[in-house]
Amino acid sequence: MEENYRVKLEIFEGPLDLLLFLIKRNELDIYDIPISFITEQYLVYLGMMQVLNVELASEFLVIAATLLEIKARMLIPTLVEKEDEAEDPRLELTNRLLEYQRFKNAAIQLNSRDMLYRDTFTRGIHEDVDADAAPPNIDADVYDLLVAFKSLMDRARGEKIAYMAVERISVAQRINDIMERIGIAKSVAFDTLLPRDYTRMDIVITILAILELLRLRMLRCDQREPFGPIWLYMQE
Amino acid sequence: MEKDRLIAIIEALIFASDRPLKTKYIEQVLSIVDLGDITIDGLMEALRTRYGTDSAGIELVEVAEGWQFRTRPQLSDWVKRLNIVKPAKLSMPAVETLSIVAYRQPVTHAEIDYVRGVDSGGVIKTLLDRRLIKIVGKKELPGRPLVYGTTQEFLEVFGLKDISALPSLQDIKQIGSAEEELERDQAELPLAANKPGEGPDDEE
Amino acid sequence: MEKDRLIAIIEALIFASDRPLKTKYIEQVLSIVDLGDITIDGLMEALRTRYGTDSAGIELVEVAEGWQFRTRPQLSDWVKRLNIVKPAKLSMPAVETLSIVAYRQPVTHAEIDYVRGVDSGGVIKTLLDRRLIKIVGKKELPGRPLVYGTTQEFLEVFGLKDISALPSLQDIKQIGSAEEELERDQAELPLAANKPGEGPDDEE
Repeated sequence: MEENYRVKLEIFEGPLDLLLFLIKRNELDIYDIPISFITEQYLVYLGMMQVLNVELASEFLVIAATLLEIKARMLIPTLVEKEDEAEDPRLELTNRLLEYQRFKNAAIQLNSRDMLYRDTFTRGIHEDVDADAAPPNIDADVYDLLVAFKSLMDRARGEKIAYMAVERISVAQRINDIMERIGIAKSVAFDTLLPRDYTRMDIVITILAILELLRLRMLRCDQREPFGPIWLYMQE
Repeated sequence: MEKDRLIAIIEALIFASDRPLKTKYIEQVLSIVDLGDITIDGLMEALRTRYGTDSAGIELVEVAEGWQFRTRPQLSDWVKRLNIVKPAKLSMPAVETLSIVAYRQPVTHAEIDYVRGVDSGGVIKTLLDRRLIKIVGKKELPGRPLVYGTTQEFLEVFGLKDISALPSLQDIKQIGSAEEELERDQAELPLAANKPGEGPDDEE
Repeated sequence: MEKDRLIAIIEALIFASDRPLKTKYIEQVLSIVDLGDITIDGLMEALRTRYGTDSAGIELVEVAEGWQFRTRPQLSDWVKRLNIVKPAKLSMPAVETLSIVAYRQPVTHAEIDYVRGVDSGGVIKTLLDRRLIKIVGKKELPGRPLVYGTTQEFLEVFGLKDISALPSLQDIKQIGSAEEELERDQAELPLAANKPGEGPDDEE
């Protein structure tokens, strides 16, 4: 078994790609996946990648967890005798695999078309024709604008960006906003306090405002788990 | 005006244009001419036939709702020997992502990730940079995520007349599986795409 | 190899070449072929004859540096008409200026100059003429400078429901990995991804 893998070792584009491969390789029916078997095969592959020090995307582990969960659910006997209504725990995974396979095939089909600059070429020399009439129309899209603006901002780093952002909002104003929000909701998560298109300056000002409110004992805050949301409460 | 001269004009117009030339612009240029009972469609057909012979090195193709001259794909190896520097090939993840955008547009980053099972941020960036996809708006969802669609350039690169010229996903399911087997170079494998009850040998 | 096929190859080579193609390059490309008693000169002559008829819209010319296809000079008036009917690309300064107005409106002339690092008077005038931007008032600053904003026309041209539908800088950061964004110090961004000299066309 492992000998086979050694020969065929491929880098898969993702966990779904790997699963599809395992299903085909083992001649399995995608509509009736033997979940224990496939889970085992999947984990063997991950293990091998680990041995080879190949770094796998975190999504591979997510699907591993999903497989184990499905496996567990299939082992638990249905307590309620409603077999007809009970959903097959594999259903979502099967649908995802079918969907992925469909697009994978679509991609192969797309790739097999005569591609410009790969299989076919347009005229190489640009013909200059005098343009004396004013062009009545425009060829650009929103992305052109966004990209142009971003490169301008990149060029105008540091000072200039701060200068433009500062005038958007002040700490005092932020304090008022926050107190108003908490006054209504009693508690809010920190990240919901940021405006929709927040900048680094917005984060700084929001944090300054919160620190000020904490110092004045108008708020208290906690975080229930590492990296979890930070909650702010009105101080009773 | 004589038909031959009209065809020559259209040939020159398409040739001078750097991007595929839409029929409506040909019509507008010729709008000062009394065509009589000649139709633009008829002229296009005549021109296409002229370039349709095997001995031509150039062909007239209809892409992105317009007309363009291109080298015949059969001659690509010869043209490549000229070493004209052009955009590199697309990677398989890129083509995969592109096909999801093409068939599902308008589609969000998260939807693409879900279908592919991996984060597609880098690939989306590449496709945007190569102008094969573009931002077409925002979705009315929390966070107002951006939605993507394919571009004019996409149609040009893949030689599609318009987006509806893509084969339907259902058709692909049958054709694609066989090709995939070839690509993977594992002819001994059965096709998982087969539905239960379908024979394993009907696609070889 | 058959003569017809050789002619087709040469036709494709000249067509795809990004500069007039020297005979010696044609010879190089064909050096892997056994030509027998066929000469390159003979092939060139045959190709030139094919394009030499009056009913062709294109001609093959030998300029100092090599071979090149051109539209027939007699048809130039028709080709020029294309410029009148087809949409043009916005220049890079125009796209830049428009993006500043769109994202920072209301904005003064001085602020635009400050961000771009050059005087933008001419571009602002062009954008005003094209009705993509307009004067929206005066700023409470010494000299009460005019401030600019985008127009209804702007929204229509760019297919935006309202100004809030513009993608934000934050949006662009979702795309691609964070590190990639930080690394990108050079300002050459994808706008340049288009081939130089690429002609006008529109995307509907």
